[in-house]
Amino acid sequence: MSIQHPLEECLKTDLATWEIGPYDAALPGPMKLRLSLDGEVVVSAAYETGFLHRGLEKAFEQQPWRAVVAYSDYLDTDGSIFGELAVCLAVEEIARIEVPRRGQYVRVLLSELGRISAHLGYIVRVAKAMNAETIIHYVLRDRERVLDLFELATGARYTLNYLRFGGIQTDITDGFVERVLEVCELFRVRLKEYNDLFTYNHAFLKRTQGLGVLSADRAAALGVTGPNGRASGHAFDVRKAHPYSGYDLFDFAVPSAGGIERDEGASVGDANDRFLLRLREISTSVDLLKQAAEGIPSGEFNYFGWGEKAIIPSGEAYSRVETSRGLLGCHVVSDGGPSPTRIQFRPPSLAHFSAIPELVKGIRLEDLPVLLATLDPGISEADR
Amino acid sequence: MRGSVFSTLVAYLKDVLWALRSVWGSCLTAVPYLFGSGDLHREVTELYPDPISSKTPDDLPAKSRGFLFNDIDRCSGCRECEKICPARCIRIEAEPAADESKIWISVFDVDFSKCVFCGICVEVCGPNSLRHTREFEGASYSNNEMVTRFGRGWVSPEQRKKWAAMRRQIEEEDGVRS
Amino acid sequence: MSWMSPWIEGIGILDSAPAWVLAALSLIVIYIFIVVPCAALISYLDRKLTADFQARVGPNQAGPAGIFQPLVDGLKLLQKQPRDPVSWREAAWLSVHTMALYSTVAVLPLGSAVLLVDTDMSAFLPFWSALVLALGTMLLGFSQSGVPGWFGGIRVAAQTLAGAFPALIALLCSGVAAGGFRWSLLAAAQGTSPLQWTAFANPFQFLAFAVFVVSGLVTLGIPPMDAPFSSTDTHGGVSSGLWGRRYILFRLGRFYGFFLWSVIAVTIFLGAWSLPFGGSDYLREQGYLRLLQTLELLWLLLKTLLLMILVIWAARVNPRTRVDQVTDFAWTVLSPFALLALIGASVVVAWGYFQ
Amino acid sequence: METNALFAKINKLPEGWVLERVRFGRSQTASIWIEGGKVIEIGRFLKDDPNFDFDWLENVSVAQLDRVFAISYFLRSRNSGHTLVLRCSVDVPPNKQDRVEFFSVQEVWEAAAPFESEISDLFGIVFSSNEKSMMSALTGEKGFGGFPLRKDYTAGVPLGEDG
Repeated sequence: MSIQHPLEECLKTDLATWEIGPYDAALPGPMKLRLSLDGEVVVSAAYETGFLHRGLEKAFEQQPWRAVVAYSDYLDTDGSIFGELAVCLAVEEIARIEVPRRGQYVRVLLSELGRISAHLGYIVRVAKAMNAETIIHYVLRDRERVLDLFELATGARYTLNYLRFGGIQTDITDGFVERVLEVCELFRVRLKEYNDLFTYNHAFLKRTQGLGVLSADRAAALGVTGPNGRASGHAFDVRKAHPYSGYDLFDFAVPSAGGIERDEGASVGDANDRFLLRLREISTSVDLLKQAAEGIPSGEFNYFGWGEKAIIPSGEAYSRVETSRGLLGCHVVSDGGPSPTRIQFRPPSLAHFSAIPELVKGIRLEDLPVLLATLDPGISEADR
Repeated sequence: MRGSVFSTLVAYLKDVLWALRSVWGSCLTAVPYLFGSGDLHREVTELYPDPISSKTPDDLPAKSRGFLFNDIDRCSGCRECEKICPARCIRIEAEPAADESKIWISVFDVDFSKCVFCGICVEVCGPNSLRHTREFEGASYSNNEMVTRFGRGWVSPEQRKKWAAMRRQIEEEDGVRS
Repeated sequence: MSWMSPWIEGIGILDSAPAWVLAALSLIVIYIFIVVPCAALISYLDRKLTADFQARVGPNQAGPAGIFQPLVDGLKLLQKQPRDPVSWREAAWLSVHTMALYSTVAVLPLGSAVLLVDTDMSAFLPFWSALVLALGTMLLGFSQSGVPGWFGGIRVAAQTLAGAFPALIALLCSGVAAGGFRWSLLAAAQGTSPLQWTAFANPFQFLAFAVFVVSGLVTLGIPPMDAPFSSTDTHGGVSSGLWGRRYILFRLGRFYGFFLWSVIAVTIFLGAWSLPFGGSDYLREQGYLRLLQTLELLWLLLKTLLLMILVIWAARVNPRTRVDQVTDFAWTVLSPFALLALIGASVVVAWGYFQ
Repeated sequence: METNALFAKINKLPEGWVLERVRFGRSQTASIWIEGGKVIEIGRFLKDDPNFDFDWLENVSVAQLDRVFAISYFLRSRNSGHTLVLRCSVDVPPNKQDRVEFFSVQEVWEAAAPFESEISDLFGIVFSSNEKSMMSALTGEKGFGGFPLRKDYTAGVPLGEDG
């Protein structure tokens, strides 16, 4: 029977429990986090979601097919193009429609712009968690240029409602392609500025290196995809694995994280790698934008064979789209009726949520906002 | 052992030097905003409504979806927009017009506190009477002010009697002439 | 009461007043006419400069170019609804805080003639006031109900202890160069032109100056090392339960610590208040005492202002560091460099003697 | 093509496992119907067997086809890239408030946990090993008052009242 050392006995400290949420500056959105803290070190955490549940998938079943695309914007308004694209691809697969080449190119253009705008929002959230104010304003200023492009092409800045089954609603105005090329040049310059200001900043490196290490097999087991998965070495990119909407026509390298020059090495899957990967994704998206903008063919932009009553034949399909957070799957079941039987989304953020209790163990309380910001679980797409 | 002490010292000094260089580099990136000319120095935020830099509706691109406008004369009262609206913010009440065949749209309310500006109603509108303006300044202090009314208003019973009287008069004239 | 005399010769009742009344009066005068206006000026400059750094417009509603913004902020906080009676824990904070704010004004060196306390140990006294301020802030943290306040309080204690040691050592370096810790001695050792300032006398002194300023950031929790007051993880930490008048007191305490540290840094490292081009000697000979005091004060405050803006510039650009990183930084980087600076400075001084 | 190879391999599965084979959508994804009871056994086999190696559960989706819940497990093998859809069917309980039991595949694929907890909140299909519900704030009396994604869900009527 080991005798408890008297000193340890009287110094035994109880764990402090602290329930954060549903609204808190440390959290990426309305969710609850029950922490048990040993001093400033987090011992364990449990999360609770559902605060942003709007019954999106129930709403699909009560609206005619035409309104489905408008609803899919609200899966994740930060990257509404991805929700629309997932639904459209699935329905086009059921109805066996071929989207004209120009429509596919515009979809690629808007997807990459949506990815850039989502990653810029990501940088703002990480900087906000660390109180690095200056880069927030630089990034928001540049994000305006991307949102202006959305408004020019589709009429709205965030919730575009621009894709239709079979292509896009209206053709893009001629000035759009030139302005996309302008934005590509802008971001080459700006990325360098972000790096000087923030990425190579010593305080930033110290705050993120070694924080919340997600190993490759844990990422795979939990199903973490997208930048978070790639940062942990689970290299899976839907644009390469299951090319959709003409992505196989472009050659681009899937960005993989590696440490910054100072300690170049394989990516460990910590917060710094996740952040770096988003920056590299922006430059990849800029290359893709350039290729798509230069190679866009003219001609038909939408499949017009719908006829008066746009009825989707009965059937079922599953489409995959690479969003800024990972693999977004969309399972559509239709019974040939006026409205869909079931539209189910597989959001990438469900896996990010399930990674939180593991990653949070053992970190300090101050790192919690930074970890959650770099992991970036999308609350609106996880609760639907 | 000696090697390791020396190497840790070098690594420590290198780390400190790297820290200084990177923090100084970050500080320097903010300097051109202070003194530089050109687009870096220009403020991005503005004192809204700033007469020079604030965007007015016609600065916005052609397709930008602002508040709705319904040209009630061309509206056929088919209620397609009311059925398709995802936010269910359009309310239409109709009643027979002066002559029974035509329709009199007495209420056509669009509740802009619920509208999400998705634009499907404009797409679905048959006679193209409903369309987006590029207006975006619609803030108001109370919710019921946000409801825009395009309807022609309910027909009062006296009005109906007057119509009936006019119709009878027209029929008498036709009867006399034919 | 030497420094007050040129101002109050004419007024009858003041001449005959006992010394302690004049001392208390002078503290109030210094407070109202120097510390609070500086607080307003710095807070305005901070907001305007940060806005410029970040391509923003900055405050422009209150008065032309928003110059009354600090005043308006104060009024806004003042009209907030007062809270229920003070709990005994908060009373402890209030007393320690006001004591730290009020009594340490006497220690401020604000000009060759405006030296209320000029003893051999006078350079260490503001150091004591920074520690009392930190103690007050820690008690404030503990007086908050709930976890955020407690963590804020513990963080304040950790940072202050970690920052105190290198700050003291750096203080010694300046004393070594000047040959004593009396304000007048420290100021006299530095000439008017920057080359004669202690900070630029030799690399070791410059290192001591840098260490002193940075350890000031650590001790007082000035951004970018403001983990105890961080709003993202602990809702403002120490000040999570404060608003209205108490919040003003807290903000004033935070500013006062920063202001005090910068004044000390300027006095002992950056050529205290000696007016350029031999101005102070000329004025003293001509006997324009009042003009001398005001000009020296303004020159000192200008240098303090520039030093504070330098720190604000670094704070706005860099992310906030964690508490354990700050304390590691203080112990493993600041302290060794402080010792190195001390050894170097004393060697230089010793070399001087042997010549 | 990939689906034919997959179906060829599926034919070698032991008897009685595969009830029906279906290809769906233009990309002809392979899907097989299996009995609810065998889902863990077949799942573990598909995961461990070297020439299937479906070690990643991409998605669990439930669709109510008039009186039957069709639970589809979207499997994916990480290195070969093949995908397969396992389907089981569960009868919808007559009373709209009753829950229905089903087996949890969490021991086979850990990624199933969030999907199963969500399905149990919205459909009322309780997966045996899943105890905590993600949306406990909403699923109580004051919350949905029933299981929203069921076709016979009447919005917001508290459980007790409508009998």
